[in-house]
Amino acid sequence: MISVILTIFAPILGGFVYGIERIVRARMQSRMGPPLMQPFYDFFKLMDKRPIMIHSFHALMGIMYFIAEWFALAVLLLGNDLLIAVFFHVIAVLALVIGASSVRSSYSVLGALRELMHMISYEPLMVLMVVSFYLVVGSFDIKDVLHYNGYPILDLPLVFIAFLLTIPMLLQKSPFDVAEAHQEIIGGPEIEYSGPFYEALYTGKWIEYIYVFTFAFLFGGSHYWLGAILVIFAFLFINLLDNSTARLDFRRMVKFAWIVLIPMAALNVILLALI
Amino acid sequence: MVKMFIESFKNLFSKPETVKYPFEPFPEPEGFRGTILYNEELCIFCDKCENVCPPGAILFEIVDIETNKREYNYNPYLCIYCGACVDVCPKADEGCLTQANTRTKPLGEEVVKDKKLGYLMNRITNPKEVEKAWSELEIRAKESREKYAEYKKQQRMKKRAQAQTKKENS
Amino acid sequence: MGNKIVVPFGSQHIALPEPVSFLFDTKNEIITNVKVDVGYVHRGIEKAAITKFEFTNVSYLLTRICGFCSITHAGGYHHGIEKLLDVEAPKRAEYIRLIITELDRIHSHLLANAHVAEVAGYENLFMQGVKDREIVMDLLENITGNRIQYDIYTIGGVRRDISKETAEYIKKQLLKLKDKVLKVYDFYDTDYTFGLKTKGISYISLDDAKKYNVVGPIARASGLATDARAEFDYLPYDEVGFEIQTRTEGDVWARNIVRQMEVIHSIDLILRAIDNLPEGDIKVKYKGRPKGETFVRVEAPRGECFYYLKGNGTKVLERVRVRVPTYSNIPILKELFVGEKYSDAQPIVLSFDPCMSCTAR
Amino acid sequence: MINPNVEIFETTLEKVVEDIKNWYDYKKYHYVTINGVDEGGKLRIDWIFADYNEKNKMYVFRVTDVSFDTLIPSIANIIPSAWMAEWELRDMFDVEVENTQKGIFIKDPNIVAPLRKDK
Amino acid sequence: MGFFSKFRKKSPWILHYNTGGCNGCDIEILATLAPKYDIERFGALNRGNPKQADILLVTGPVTKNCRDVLRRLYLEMPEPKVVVAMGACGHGGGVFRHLYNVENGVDNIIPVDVWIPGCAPNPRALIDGIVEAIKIWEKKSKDKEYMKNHSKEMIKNLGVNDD
Repeated sequence: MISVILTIFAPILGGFVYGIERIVRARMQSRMGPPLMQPFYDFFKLMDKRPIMIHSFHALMGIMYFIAEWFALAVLLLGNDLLIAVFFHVIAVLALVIGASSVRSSYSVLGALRELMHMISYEPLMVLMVVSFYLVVGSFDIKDVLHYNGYPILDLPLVFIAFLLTIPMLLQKSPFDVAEAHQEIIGGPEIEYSGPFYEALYTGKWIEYIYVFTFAFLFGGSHYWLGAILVIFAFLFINLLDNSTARLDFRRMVKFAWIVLIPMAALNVILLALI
Repeated sequence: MVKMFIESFKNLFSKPETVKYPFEPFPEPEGFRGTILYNEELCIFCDKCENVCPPGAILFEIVDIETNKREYNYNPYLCIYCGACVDVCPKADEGCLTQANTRTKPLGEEVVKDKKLGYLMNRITNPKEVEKAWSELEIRAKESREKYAEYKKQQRMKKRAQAQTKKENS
Repeated sequence: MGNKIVVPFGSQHIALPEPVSFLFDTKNEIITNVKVDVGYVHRGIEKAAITKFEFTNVSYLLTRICGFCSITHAGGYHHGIEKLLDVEAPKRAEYIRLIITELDRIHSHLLANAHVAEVAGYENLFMQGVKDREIVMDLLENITGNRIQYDIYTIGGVRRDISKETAEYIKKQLLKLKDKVLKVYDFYDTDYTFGLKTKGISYISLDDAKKYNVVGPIARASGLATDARAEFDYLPYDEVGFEIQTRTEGDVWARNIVRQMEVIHSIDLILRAIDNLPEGDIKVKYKGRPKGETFVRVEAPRGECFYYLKGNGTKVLERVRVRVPTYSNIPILKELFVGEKYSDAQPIVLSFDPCMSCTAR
Repeated sequence: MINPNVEIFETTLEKVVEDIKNWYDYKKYHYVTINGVDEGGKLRIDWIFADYNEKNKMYVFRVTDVSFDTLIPSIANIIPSAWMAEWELRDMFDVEVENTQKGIFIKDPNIVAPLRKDK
Repeated sequence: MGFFSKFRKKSPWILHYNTGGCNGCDIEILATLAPKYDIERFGALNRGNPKQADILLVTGPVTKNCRDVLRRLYLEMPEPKVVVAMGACGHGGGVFRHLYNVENGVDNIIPVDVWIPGCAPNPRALIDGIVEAIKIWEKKSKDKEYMKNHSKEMIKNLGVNDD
């Protein structure tokens, strides 16, 4: 029941998470920052803007991104395979990529290509993480993970660290915000969307927050307090990281993911399998 | 990276540096170069400020050629607030032209009315017309000046002619 | 990603405060060719200076060539016109001019450095850098009455005096600022990811710097010790002990470090100038009209600024020629892009601290 | 008051490139800019240089009485950064300079040679 | 859409374009983003993307080379939108009035709603201007007065016939 409510109200919850994040980010930069409700103000304003469509397919892909993102979250929360949720997330991102590369703007196309680089970097890690959950819990089902009596974080410390460093890639945060790269390609894939269509992307991001932090929550197993601590820790950590790093090149990101993060996670999985 | 990490964490729990400006007053500092205020009673119409103003934001229009009555016009939105007019004003010490310590309000929904801002700003009601009105005024002021010069010339000619006729008569 | 993609950068772009257009041909995000258009800001100031304005108030126009180096333009013009009119500003005025010029340099350098951090994706470093800059802006507002266009120069002196209390206040604030600047200097110096993004990018060798006549912090970052403050006598820099700051790395990072070093040195200069502030008048009267020609070089925050003035004995000058630092840095900037990544293009452009409104005038 | 020590080399349009080539040493001197002055129907062009080591020292190669329809030689082969000033010279005085095109600053075809007094 | 327009005043996204000013205003815009004045308190962000922006912040006297870019940016922005001209240059060209390459102010190219006086306006003035712009923006969206009230001359100037 909780998971149904959580799924339905995911955009609202995600909005609050995003609002808190904006305040936290502002405070870290010793600014005052916007009010907590700011993402919703933005939301309502964007609803009221007059839509300008490049072409219908482009707009459709924007909405598709939002729906697929929500669907991935629903799959994740409503007790299906974790692996399937990961794959639905791939579909969502792919929709974004296809939409972005269907327009002529070079920023949008560059953004789409960079988004693919993001996927190459983080998808193997996500799969590895799910596999490691299977090795610990013995099931791909979220319910089994949430009823697991042990502490998955103790079995999977390296996987957790790898996941922590993957979150900036997933949520487009510095140092790995290459696809969004506001100062380079002005938002990348989202540049050509406007008004209500941009809305879909903007809200899709909020859902992604919930999606990502759910995975962080899973590391607590059946100990929900531990999960909550991990989520808060992850939230603070990625925000601090966001505020203390410059943006790196996409080549460095892919190298970092494949040379450092994936072997690290794989090592953990191998050790787990051996013991 | 690590240093900034710690710095960010410290900042999170320290007070932000932001001033709450529109909600709390923030007075301009002493000696701020603000709006140029004009006092017609003290003015001797020397035109020095008009000649010195770099963007031409001060204009004297001669409204009555015969009595040489002049109207001071000032466009605070064109003004660059350099204070050159106040420096050059011979009556500045008495308060003919002074630079106030306050900013001019942005020109949005309505035009700010103040007698000290000269005639034009008090006549206009629609803020969108300020720029156009100023352009028109520029032409008008130039024309009035030419007319005045013409009038003066004629006056002089008349006087000379009169004097000549007087001479001839005598 | 093997296809050629043409990426425009400007004239409207969030990383650029001014209109300038770069058109990059990229392959795998590696730049293969670049086209530059610097003419967006051309307003025709040189023409206006010799037709519309009299020599007494042409400086109000010339300072508005650029907001960053407004005081330098005022300086270049007034030093020239004072030579033509044969007047000498009093010592106190010269010191006040020096103080304002250096304060202007501090705020310009702090913003330029912070902007490099911002386009490198380092938002927090931008905020930390700009936060301290407000101290300088407050000082400038207190002394001159405005934050950007100071208009403090006048022929034969300065328009406003620095009172004793203000001098004390400046001293106190600058000492406070120095600690903060040193802290930010440490960030630029030691930050790992900022180094990854900036070290080794767009390297200019000492030989290239001389060949292309690079000026300002860009030249000094390559080890070329050129500075109009040392090469030309215009303000009492010798008396306050000016030294040229150089680095030898010649990349984006070194330019930032050189600027930050100059900020610290400028603070020292101002502190010394305030300690030795001579008593006396701030203005002398002048007579006559400008006649003859003169060449002036002054140091803007971005490098050497050159003025040529020619008067013919009337109220209006005959020729005003302004050669600004970015004007002589654009040729090498154009050469630097080929072979760099597109994601490094913004830091490269911003590390030159380009001032298009100066360049096109 | 400042006293720049300016050394002026008077030369002619044919010889100026060679003169500069023989004299210029990029390690010692510093190219500043090219400056055109309209002296009543005739153009005067100054090639201005500065010294890295000597204080207040400047050098000027000066060519006077250039008519507006002669081709002005380019020094971009000797000094690679000189092209910008040459392009500007072309825009501002509407004179032909070697290897330049119109339109670095002035793109509107209605504006011709703003710094010339006769236009 | 009355419900939605209620919130619009809390999230003005800014697009900034310099049309040939002296940088002074642009420095002050950066200073307004900085911690001391922090314009994000009002929800304002510098988006740099005309398609997602609500307020077009123009600085400078509009040189002839910038004119077409400015016009295109204005047309690319979705309705309802507000144009703020910052600084003396934006109003009639300021000190650059009547120079040969200058169009004498932003209002000759695109319709301006708010003018901020000053050279350069300090961050307080900019904040005042943004607050004023938000008021007009709200009114505009309530009245749905989009581009309908543009004069025929202006519409011809912009190169559009319908909307």
